[in-house]
Amino acid sequence: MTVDSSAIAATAGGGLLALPILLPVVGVLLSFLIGGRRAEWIALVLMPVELGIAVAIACRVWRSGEPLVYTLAGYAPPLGIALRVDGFSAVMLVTAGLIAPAAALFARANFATLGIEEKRAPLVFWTLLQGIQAALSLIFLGGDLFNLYVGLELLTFAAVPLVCLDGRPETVAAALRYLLFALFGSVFYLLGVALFYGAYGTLDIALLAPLVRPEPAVWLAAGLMTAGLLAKTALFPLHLWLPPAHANAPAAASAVLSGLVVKGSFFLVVRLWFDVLATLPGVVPGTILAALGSAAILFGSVLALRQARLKLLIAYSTVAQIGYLFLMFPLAFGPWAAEAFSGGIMQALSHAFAKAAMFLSAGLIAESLGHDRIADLGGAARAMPVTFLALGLGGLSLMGLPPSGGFAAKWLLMKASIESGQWLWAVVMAGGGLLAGGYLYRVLAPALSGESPHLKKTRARSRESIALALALVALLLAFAPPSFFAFLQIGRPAAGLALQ
Amino acid sequence: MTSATLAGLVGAALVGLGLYGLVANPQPLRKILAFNLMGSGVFLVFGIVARKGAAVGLQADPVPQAMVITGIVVAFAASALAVALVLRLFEDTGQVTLNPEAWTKPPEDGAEAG
Amino acid sequence: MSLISDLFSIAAIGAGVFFFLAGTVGLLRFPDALSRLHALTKADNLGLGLVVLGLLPLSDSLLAALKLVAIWALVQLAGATAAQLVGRAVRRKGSAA
Amino acid sequence: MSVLQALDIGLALLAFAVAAWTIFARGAFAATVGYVVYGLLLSLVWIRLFAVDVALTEAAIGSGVTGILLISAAARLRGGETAGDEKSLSGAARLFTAVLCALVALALAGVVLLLPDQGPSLAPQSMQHLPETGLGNPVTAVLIAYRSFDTMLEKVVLVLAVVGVWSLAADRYWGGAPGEARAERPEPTLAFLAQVLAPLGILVGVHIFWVGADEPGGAFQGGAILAAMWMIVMMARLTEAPQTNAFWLRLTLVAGPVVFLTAGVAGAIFAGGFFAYPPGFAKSIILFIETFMVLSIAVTLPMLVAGPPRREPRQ
Amino acid sequence: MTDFLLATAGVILFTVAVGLVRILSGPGDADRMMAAQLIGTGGIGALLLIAAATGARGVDDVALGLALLAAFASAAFVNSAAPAEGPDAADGQ
Repeated sequence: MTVDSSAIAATAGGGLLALPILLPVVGVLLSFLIGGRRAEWIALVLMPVELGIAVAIACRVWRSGEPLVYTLAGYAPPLGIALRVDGFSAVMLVTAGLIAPAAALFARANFATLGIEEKRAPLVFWTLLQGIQAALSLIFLGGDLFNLYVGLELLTFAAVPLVCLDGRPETVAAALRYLLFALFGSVFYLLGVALFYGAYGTLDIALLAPLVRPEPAVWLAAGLMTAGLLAKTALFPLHLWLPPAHANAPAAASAVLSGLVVKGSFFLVVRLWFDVLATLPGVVPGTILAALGSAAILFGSVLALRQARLKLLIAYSTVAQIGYLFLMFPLAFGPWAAEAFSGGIMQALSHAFAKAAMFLSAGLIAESLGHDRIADLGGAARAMPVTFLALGLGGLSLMGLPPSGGFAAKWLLMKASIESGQWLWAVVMAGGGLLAGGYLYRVLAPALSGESPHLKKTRARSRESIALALALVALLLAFAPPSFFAFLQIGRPAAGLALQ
Repeated sequence: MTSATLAGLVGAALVGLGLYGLVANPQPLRKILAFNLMGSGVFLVFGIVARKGAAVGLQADPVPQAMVITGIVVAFAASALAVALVLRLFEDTGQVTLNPEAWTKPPEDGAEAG
Repeated sequence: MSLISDLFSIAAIGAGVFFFLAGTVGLLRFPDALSRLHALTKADNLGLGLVVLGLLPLSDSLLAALKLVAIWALVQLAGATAAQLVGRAVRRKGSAA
Repeated sequence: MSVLQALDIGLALLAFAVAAWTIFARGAFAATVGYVVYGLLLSLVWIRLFAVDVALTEAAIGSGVTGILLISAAARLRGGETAGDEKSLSGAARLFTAVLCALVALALAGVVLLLPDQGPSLAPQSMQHLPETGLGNPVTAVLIAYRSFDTMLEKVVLVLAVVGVWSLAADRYWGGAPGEARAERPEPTLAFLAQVLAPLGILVGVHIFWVGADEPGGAFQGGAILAAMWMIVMMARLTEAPQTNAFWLRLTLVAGPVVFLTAGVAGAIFAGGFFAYPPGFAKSIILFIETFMVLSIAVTLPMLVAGPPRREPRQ
Repeated sequence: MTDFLLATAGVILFTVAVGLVRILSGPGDADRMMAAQLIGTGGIGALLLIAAATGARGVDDVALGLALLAAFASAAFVNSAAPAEGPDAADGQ
């Protein structure tokens, strides 16, 4: 059995698609080789270029109204590997292109390399940050399931060492735990890849999709890959690794880990169920995913309420917010499918910006006060108003209050769940919003009252404004025009109708 | 039963064994071993897929074979990183544990956890 | 010619297998760890040597035959040095743990 | 054929039994030894699957170098890893886990049995395009031509792994050499072993790399053997591990991916696409790339095993 | 001839398996290390016989690789065990 490869035609000039992956790879290699005093500079030069390329790719997708495809090495799938970008991946590419440089600018104060001799933490940070960028670009653009496996591994290897950059034993333990979960996820994902290849002889997503039938090999592969990806996304009950890992990393790294890295594996869950398995009856698996998501929302929020440290609270809120991402799956069948899909993506975007803003703010708070104990935050907001504004605006998005991207996301998801008659998810979302309000109140209420504490460090306006800018983007997402949602649907002709 | 199918069955059993070791074994080094076993089980599934794809004079489909080679190298790198983490933890604290409760205390108290 | 070389192969390989077997029997019967291992090392190396000897007439090129001999020599070297290394480690540590 | 079948079944049972030992053995060191034995048996299984390239990789990396890594770690950790370090699972949780794992294994076994005897295959396409690459070994063609993008990125994974391992150094040791400084004399037996093995091993490693273009073998396997030789020379203290801030070391570590990437980008300029090879030059370019990959692998694997820097850098 | 080679390979694997049971159970780590070493010898013997019987190409290189690396596990064991050799440096907590 061979696969007809005429379905894959490379788009002219699609070579652009390779650059978001190759440029950060160049950055990684250069930083490692000559990065002693230049790693920071290399990253800061390359990142705007990468953002520009991401925007250019998005514009081309916008103009053409259909996905772009690029065939690597001149061998068309199934033998070769193709890169593919649709509306969703273009948006994620731009999001990563924005948040990574924001984290980089923020990190300059902690990891400066200009003009001093090579030091451990800065070199590792800049090298791995670019590694994360390369991995995310590959995950967003990859069109081949095994190639995506390599992307997942790149992401793991780049993300794990960032967790224990400061070398304290508890961070090393957190990194080890993270690594073990991630490796479990990789192995399960890879097993699914083997089964897909064994069943259909191709791993190219576009070629695979029309071949997939509801048969045992496919169900098992789908189950294994989903379980593996959920472990990497930290969906309840596979979330155990996330809070210690994200809470212990340096602030800039936490922002990238919580805002972007978990979205990488989430993105692949979406790819798997909406593209590869689009022809499968997905209501039951979707409902299971949403049930886990609901449990994550309640469980993560309640635990966030009980945390004593600000960074741990924010990390547990990530566990909860990841839950929302999975509510879109059972709603993706029927006339409300597009709404649910847009809601899910919107949640991914707004959480990425909001959570990055919050972790950066928390980092500033911890640096200025010398601790991040919630009980001792009294009056801190008076001393650092901009920082707490960023924290609060990010929180607004987490709660899902207007005007915020989080509101738009939850509104869309809620509408879809009510229209489809699946009320339960709407109830969970409302409850999650209340709980989020609760844990944010715990932080903000004492911070806004009482005496202004003594700051150990003067606050840096530029770093505050980075956090605030990210929070504002999360806010601005609320005003996304309908054409933005139309853009998200590019490359998703089957969405909704064909899924039934 | 062909030798390929047999290898596939061994692969399936290894995945189950490795998964059990990864979840049930408390020691990180044993978890790393279990991960490697599980990985080799997955590679064997690739192996049976390759063998069943024997055609045009080739005894096995080269594409899954190449993937296994890539996978073995990546699994080694993962083991190396994990081992480095375990050894670092051991050097700093004299013990190796993933138990989060042992880490909420300051390191000097860590030794009496267990 | 082919018959003679086949018979030679069978005889040598059969003898090699006998030594492998004998080594294992020794393993089950010798009392203490070190002497057990010592005996087994010798038996197995001899066994492999005979198997290689038996396979030599079956190899299709000189390079292949050379490789066979090299494999045997390497295993000999590995067995001897490993026994010495591990043995010394055991002695240094006093009684085996 | 029945003898072969019996042998296959015996081999499968043996491999499974050793694997089970690795999981259930009481001591961590015993389990690790079990894993090394298992790696050897696995090479035999791969031979029986007619995947000789994989068998070579498994022998060199899966069992050989990974074996060194894990045995060293287990020997260092002896006494430190006690089961009391962490709450073991309760009996019920253990049973639940076991049932769950058994279900996964059974489902997988069922699907494996259901796979058709003649499955889908890319073997015909691999052979059809083989002449374009100038190679004779289709596995090498997949790795360095058809799916070269995977392979290049996997080299980057190795670089990131080195960065990750080094990142675990203490700040004052950054740039220094890995491995503890030991004053003791080289173990004479080990030194002898290294002196005999290293030249032979280099020969074998280069041979396996070189024949990889047409026969089973290739850059990974050859590089891994070379890597093992460097490891034994370092273990015997005939040479010291290099300083991690040495430019030549870093250059060698990234040489493989850098050359691969450069060739890939050059492909976009001269051959009409990223990672494409201009017709007629494919084989020479592939061998050029592979040469640097062998170098990088030969240096990367020992550095990954050596661990983070442990000595202060010398100027 | 083929069957004979395969059968002998099987017998060698069987003896290896018997030895395995005996030695992997200890008592000491050094014994286990030597066990692994010996199993390597048997495994290489079986590999050579299977290769000769099935005529698969390139198997001799696999055996060569295995033979080259045969002593490595023992070397790593001795090498890493050395620093912890003090009275009971690594034992006890």
